[in-house]
Amino acid sequence: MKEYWRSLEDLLPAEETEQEKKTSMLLSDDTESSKNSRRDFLKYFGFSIASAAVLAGCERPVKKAIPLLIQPEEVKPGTANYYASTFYDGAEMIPILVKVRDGRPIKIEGNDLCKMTGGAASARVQASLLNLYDESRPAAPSLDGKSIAWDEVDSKLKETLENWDANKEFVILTPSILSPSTQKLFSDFKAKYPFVVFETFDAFSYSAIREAYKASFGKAIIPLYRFDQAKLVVGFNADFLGTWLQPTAFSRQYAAARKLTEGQKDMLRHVQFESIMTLTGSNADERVPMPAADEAYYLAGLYAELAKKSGISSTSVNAPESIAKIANELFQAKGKSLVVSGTNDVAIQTLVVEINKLLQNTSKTILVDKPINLYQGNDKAYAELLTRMEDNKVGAVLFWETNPLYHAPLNGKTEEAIKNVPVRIAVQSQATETAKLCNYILPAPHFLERWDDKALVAGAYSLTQPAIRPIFKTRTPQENLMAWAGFEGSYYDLIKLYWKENIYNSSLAKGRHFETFWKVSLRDGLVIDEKVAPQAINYTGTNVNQILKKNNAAISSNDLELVLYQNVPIGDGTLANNPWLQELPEAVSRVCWDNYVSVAPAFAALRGWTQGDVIAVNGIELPVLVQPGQARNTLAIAVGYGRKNAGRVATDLGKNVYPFVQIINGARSYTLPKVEAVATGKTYELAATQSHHSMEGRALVRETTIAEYLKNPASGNEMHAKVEKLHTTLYHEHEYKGHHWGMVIDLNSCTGCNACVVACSAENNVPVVGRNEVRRSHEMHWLRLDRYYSGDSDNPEVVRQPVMCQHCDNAPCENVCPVAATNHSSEGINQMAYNRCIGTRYCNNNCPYKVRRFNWYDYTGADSIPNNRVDVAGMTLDLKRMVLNPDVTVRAKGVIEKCSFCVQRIQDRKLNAKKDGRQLRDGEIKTACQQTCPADAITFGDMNDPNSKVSKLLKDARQYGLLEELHTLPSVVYLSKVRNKDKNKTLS
Amino acid sequence: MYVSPVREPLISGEKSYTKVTEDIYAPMAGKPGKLWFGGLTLALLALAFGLFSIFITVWDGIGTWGLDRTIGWGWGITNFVWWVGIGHAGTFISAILLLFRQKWRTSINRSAEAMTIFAVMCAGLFPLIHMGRLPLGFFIFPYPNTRDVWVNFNSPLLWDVFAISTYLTVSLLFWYMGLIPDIGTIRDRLVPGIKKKIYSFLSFGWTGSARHWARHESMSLILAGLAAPLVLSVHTIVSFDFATSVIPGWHTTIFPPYFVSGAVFSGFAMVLTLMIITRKAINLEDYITKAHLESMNKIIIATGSIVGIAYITELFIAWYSGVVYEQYAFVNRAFGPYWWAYWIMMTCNVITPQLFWIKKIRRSFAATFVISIFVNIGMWFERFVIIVTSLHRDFLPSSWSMYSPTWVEVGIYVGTFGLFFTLFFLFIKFFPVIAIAEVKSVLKTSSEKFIKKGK
Amino acid sequence: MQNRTFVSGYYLDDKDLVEGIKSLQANNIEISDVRTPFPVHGLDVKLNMRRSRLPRAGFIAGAFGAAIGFGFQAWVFTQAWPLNFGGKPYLSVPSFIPVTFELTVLFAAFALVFGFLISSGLGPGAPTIIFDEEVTNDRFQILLEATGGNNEQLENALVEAGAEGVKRHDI
Amino acid sequence: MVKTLSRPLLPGNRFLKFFLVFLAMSHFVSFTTNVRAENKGPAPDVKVGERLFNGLLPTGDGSKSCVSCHTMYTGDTMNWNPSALEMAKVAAEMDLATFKEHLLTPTGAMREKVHVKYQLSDEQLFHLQGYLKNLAIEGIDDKPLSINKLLIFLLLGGLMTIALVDLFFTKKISYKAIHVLIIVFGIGFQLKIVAHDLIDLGRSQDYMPDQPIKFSHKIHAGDNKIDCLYCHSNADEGKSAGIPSAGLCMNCHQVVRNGSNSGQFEIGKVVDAYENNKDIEWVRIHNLPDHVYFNHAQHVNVGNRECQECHGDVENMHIVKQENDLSMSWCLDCHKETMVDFKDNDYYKTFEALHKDLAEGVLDSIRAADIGANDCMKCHH
Repeated sequence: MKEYWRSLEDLLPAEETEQEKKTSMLLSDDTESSKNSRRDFLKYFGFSIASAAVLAGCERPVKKAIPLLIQPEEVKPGTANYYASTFYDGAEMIPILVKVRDGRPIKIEGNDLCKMTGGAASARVQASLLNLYDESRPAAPSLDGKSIAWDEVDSKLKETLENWDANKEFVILTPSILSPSTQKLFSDFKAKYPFVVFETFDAFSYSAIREAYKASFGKAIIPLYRFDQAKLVVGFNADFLGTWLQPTAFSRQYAAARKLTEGQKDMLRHVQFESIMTLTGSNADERVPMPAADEAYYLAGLYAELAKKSGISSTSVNAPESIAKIANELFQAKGKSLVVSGTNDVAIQTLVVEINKLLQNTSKTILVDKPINLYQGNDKAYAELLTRMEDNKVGAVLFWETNPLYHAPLNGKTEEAIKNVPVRIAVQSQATETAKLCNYILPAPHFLERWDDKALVAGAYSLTQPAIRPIFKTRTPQENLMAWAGFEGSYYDLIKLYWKENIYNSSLAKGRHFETFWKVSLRDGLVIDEKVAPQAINYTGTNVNQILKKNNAAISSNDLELVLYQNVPIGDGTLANNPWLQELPEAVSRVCWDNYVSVAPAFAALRGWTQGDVIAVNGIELPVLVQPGQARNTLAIAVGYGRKNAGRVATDLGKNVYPFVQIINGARSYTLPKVEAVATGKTYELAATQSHHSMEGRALVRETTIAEYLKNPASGNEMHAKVEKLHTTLYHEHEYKGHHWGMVIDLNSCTGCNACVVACSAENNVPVVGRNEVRRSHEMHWLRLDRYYSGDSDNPEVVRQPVMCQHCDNAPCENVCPVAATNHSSEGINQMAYNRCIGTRYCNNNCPYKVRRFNWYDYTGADSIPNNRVDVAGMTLDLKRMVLNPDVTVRAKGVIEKCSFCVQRIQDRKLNAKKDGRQLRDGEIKTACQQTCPADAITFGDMNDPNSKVSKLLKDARQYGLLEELHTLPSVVYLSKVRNKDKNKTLS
Repeated sequence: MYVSPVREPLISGEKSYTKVTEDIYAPMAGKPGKLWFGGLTLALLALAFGLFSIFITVWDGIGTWGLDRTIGWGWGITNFVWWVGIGHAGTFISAILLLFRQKWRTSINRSAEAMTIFAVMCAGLFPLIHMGRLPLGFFIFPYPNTRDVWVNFNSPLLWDVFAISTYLTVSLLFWYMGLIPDIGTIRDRLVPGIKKKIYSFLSFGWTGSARHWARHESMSLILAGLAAPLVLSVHTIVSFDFATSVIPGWHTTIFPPYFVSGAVFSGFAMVLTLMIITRKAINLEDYITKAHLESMNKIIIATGSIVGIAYITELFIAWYSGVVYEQYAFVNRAFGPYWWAYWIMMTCNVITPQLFWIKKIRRSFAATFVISIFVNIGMWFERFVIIVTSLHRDFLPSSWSMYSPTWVEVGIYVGTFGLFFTLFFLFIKFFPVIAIAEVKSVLKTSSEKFIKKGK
Repeated sequence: MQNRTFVSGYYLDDKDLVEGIKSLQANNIEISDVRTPFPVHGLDVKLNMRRSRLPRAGFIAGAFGAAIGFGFQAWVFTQAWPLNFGGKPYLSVPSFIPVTFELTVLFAAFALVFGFLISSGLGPGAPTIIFDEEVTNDRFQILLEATGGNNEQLENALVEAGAEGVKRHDI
Repeated sequence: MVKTLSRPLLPGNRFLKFFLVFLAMSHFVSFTTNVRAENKGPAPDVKVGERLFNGLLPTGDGSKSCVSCHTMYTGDTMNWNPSALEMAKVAAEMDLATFKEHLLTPTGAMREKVHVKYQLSDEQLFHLQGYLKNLAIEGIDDKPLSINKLLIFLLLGGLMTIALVDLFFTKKISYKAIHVLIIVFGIGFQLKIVAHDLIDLGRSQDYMPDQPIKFSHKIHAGDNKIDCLYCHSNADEGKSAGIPSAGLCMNCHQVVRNGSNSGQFEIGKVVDAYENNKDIEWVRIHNLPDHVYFNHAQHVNVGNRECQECHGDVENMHIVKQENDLSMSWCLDCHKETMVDFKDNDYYKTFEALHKDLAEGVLDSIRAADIGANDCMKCHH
């Protein structure tokens, strides 16, 4: 168990100036916080060896140590505390733990008390930490570009509110509010100022799902999906492992339902129909490329087939063959199947709702009585709001962490509407496009700096608590409303009061007083009220035949269609100003730092385009990326790029395609049925981290089908036995007398979401190198997800393999280092002493896995030579340096680095065990990648302990070492991949 | 005398001992010509450019080179191996040919040894410059320190450190010991003055005493006996850099002999290239004759053919091993993205030297000059092929990448040419290019004059 | 400095020199030194020079180098700080061969060169007396030391022995 | 010997800088004093004040000079009296009357005893305070440098050059052994200087900086026998030992306001910091490079090491100095010798093979290095 600290609550009420001072005091004891003290004398004297020696020494700065005047009990210098909190960026909500060291958050991890995520976190959750230290965040309130004090803001806006023209609306545009306390505040605020109108705007719209449920069930809900309860999942353009709704929770359910360890033999089957190659599609057992335009037709066909089987009369649709086949399978898996679609189209979503209803999945794999509170926005309502704004019915608009100007420009309509409102207020924690149009810019704290609460579904509450005092002169948005309405106290008091009055009840109390309950809740970060009654909801039905009639034939033609999608790292673009996310390779294409036009190979060949040719799609010029598996006439571009006012990293990076989004049939449509694409003759080099996509017939990722696996668990992995038989050595093998660390990666679980990569970067201070360096294959990630295509390029199978240092017991890299900078530890770790390394790169050459990374330039500022820093993302700014993990050395220029099995974590947990005088428990040490993995694909532990999970997995017949025939004896072991498909039942 | 009359004279023209002295002393006596100054200036410019490139490398980092996460060595180590290879001719000629009592070595060994030393100096630079942290380069020496850390004696790169530094030291000693009598000769030709004093200092007090000669001969012979295996060991150890690794295309037992013969091959080619120019430039046509040319070209055919056989053996073994990685590596060499490098290597190293089977070609200075340049190019590409094409596509296709050098890498290479030629120009100005005493000692048995007399 | 007198005679061919030496030796005249522009084979035997001890010095130094080289590596890897490199044993003898060999050669080479220099009294800026600068060109010179004013007798002997020119040197 | 770690890079440069600063300052001072003279009557003669302070002018019968107690620099022995600069800062705040009262009729036992003999005229007091005010503004110059190694180094170089020239050219000395000796000795000594300075560059053994408060570990840990862990409680638990907060000091000093050596002056600083919310900027003595991870808990708590093993006899130090060089070999050597508490701590049950060896008598004890204390990544990660 981790120790969850109760938070900085005790220190809370204090003056602002004092707060800043305390923060700085907490920081100043640490050498990482200032660039002046970041000097490495060995390096320094090395460079000036001749002169320094003769001149009898160079100046060594005097290091000051400033203790806290009054030391709070829980703050111990050099010891990390964990605070439970909640991540929510307007898209996903995940309970987290924030690791705080010497007063600054340095790592986010999933809260393992949460049953939904089990301690997992997505790449964006991991990376959101860096947005806290974003130097481009609005730092102080301003009015028309001039700095202004909070008092003045309050008095001015209070005056505005009190002298309001009752005929006009005061609109507050919020993202979907999950916080019950905030909703309470909103209703109180509205009670005080009745002219205030709260509207919801989601950056990426899911309003069609709510509309569809409204049509069929009478309530505009998004239900809770349970992929783990399904035996067959059929996805239609739904990237539910990457971006759709709750990808982290879904990944966990999906992976759990597909595991073949611990005696599980039954495996979820997943079929994906999609126009572009999504992360989810690349994980599917079978995948059918489908023109986006025909999705409604495919679903209509599916509905008609299923209706026929269920004996319900409906309009007949001549379905494609693959649909007929999958209908059979689905019908057999009635009540244990799930059909989902990711398209924001009411007709499509209605069909999906009805199909699931036909399959009796409702309330089995789709819990309509437990709707989730995400994505409450309604695109029709937004359109109406714009009309009201244009009609001068709105006197003021407050953008509460919303950025509609970027996310839904709607042909300039949004901009005109905003400009038509006299008072425009932006309450935002990040720089946004919309804020540029506003009079007032009121900085809000980052979510790690503020109090809040969340309820994802009724009865599941979680708390957000600050892990650091506000870095800038920010104020929690809720407190703005409280100040303007003249409510007493702070937002914290309000939350506590709300919890006392509305959440605290006898079943949760378990005999505890509220204060105790509150403290326990803060410590755990979440409270589940099992007794909350499910919402009553009844199927009312809708006219499906009308939809079927409209979509009874394929409409796709030779026209080019364009699909706008969210990619895994950037998502809707809200957190785009984040170097870690920008440098994170896209899950399928493995390209970073740009968006591009994905083109099907056949179509690219037809037009004579190759990767890097710049084409103009309806006037937007972007480079081509040839994407195997994409539907032939589909082009695809990721949204979230081309920010205009986002800060140093994201501004003008890629192209913005949100202007293509229109409201069609009451929902924002991310598909354009017809676009023009012409070559421009220009070229642009994409920053791709992988350029070769075939495994070349090598047994790197070993796979089999479920049928073969059930016959012989070692199928597909026959080579392992052969290699084991040849296992022989002239030398005696070294003995590992205590621990022998090992890692098992289940390739059947890994979905390739890349969360591990960001977690690793955050934990291990991996530098960000920027687009140009990635182009030159200089990326520094210690952990990468290799992705290979096999088979037909029109619809290839995809395999993935996370590769980090394999910690070979016979490591080829160790032998060749001339200075002994890398060698083997007594616990089987391939250790790397950065300070000894002279940078011959011989080890990297001799590494068959190519997992070693070289510091080509001074990326970190740790180099002693001045004026040679390569830091496009501003990672060496003092503010961003606060994110550095003080337990991990910041590597200097010219040094090799690589995965260390998170040795700092191993050391820490070992020390804890020693202090307690007990043996280490299995699972106590979790590497950063393992900790965050939503699919639970990574297991780490002691191979010398026969009872450890790792040792047990090592007995699995699917177990093999990467390139084991080289006899490197890797300590990282893979479990082969199993596809749930059968020769007898296949779609194509 | 006991010289067969069919044996071709090695020294043409009517040479007496005095004439020999005069001929070889001549280029040092006069004021150097425009050609010399022009050449030296050019070399110094190249050297300056190289130093600037090194400065950029150390200041900004190895990122200024075209390397990446997959290809850790490129031009730098290619040049290193190439220069070391070139540095093999001199000591090979003076040591091994001395042991074999090959008289034709006397005319070329001095300059060849000088080239060896200069080439090894150029070569030795690269392992230093290619370090990411050159300022901490001293870590590679096993010196006692307060960290209690020694070095890794398992690393071929460390063996290189010992091999190259020993080779340089021993070559230098060997070369200088051979120079002492000749410096004495120069000293005695000079009029009293500062120059004479310097040469007197450098001559180590040489008098030509029979006692000294006896010891000198004895020492030379044993030193040759030591240097002979040393020459072979140096490129063997350099080949270990690759042979002991796991990378397909590197991990090959054939490397040591293949590298050594390749080194002698390229070394001889470089000696020929330079000697053909030098003999013209400083009028040593009588001393470096077609007979020398032919002897050297014969060695080039021999070593070139060994190299050719090695190439073919590699291909065969790759096929025969049945290892997919190995097979792919060699198919990729010949038909992958760097096919051109492979075929340049094949053409220059395997095909062109076979022309020397034709007597007319191997006795032609012009033809030899052209072919020797081809061999130099070919041998550079051999190293490029081994290093870059093996690395750029190794085990995991996900990491495959491409490499092209930056101006900085090219600049450093140009800089080493600058260093090499700067030293060479200074050498031909200040030291006798041909071993005077040694030529004199074979004059009776090998010169045209004496052989004719013998008839 | 004491005054010494030498008598020198030179030849223009090594064959004549050898003949000259024979003739002088026949007359029981002790030859102080013979100076030649290049090594003349067989002179060492004729002049009864001691067999050089350089090979022995070289061998001993080489053996010493080998012992140091191997011993040092073995000490570092087994005593000073045994480290596990790629699963190799601490005392991985094959790995030690290259460095041992190089040190053997290095030590032997130094021993030979310094042995030669010291035994011959040569070195940077070593003092020299040159009686005839043409010795390094084309003259083969025999030096005889005159003891007790017998220089003329020696001069005659040299002329008799076929010397091309005879000269007296007082130092 | 006290090592000043902030040694200048180039003494010459430093001198030049001082010279310029001195010029500028003296002009500035003379200018300001002139202005003051016009406005506020006579200006104090700083020079006279300085002479008084240094005892060059008599200050009273049998009285000590000011500087003999209120020293300019702290040496390697503790001087409990406020330093000259601290005095100057106090004096600069006072008007002349208060200054006079403070100086001639002081309160506090210590000052009463010492100051009683002072006989100073008002004019002298005026000059003295002027000097102190001046000192408070200008600060104290850096401590003069001791003999410079550079000079020795260059001297040796010169000597060797002369020896070389004489050996080959001038030949004045006929015994060559002298040349050889000079050169061998010179090179040897130069190498020694270079080697030591190179090693010292990353080191700071014997580092003994002045602290903002004359806190004596001897008094606290030695005489009063306060346990180390009372103040540095984090050493048992965490990575760093921790520097106690002023709040912790006040646990005792709420009551103890009079120090046995320094009276109220030094304790007053803590009280002042605590009450007025001021930071105390202690100077770190034990610094490790960034690439070294050291955890106190591992050594103090798990390893049961005494603080003194690394930090020396702190309880006998008035001024703490760095006892050991904190070099890597120093760490390693200790790891090789230190025995592990193998039997009592259950954590070590993991090492079954070693337990077997112990039981069978193959090994008699387990040292830290035997179980991986000297693995690179134990400290470098």
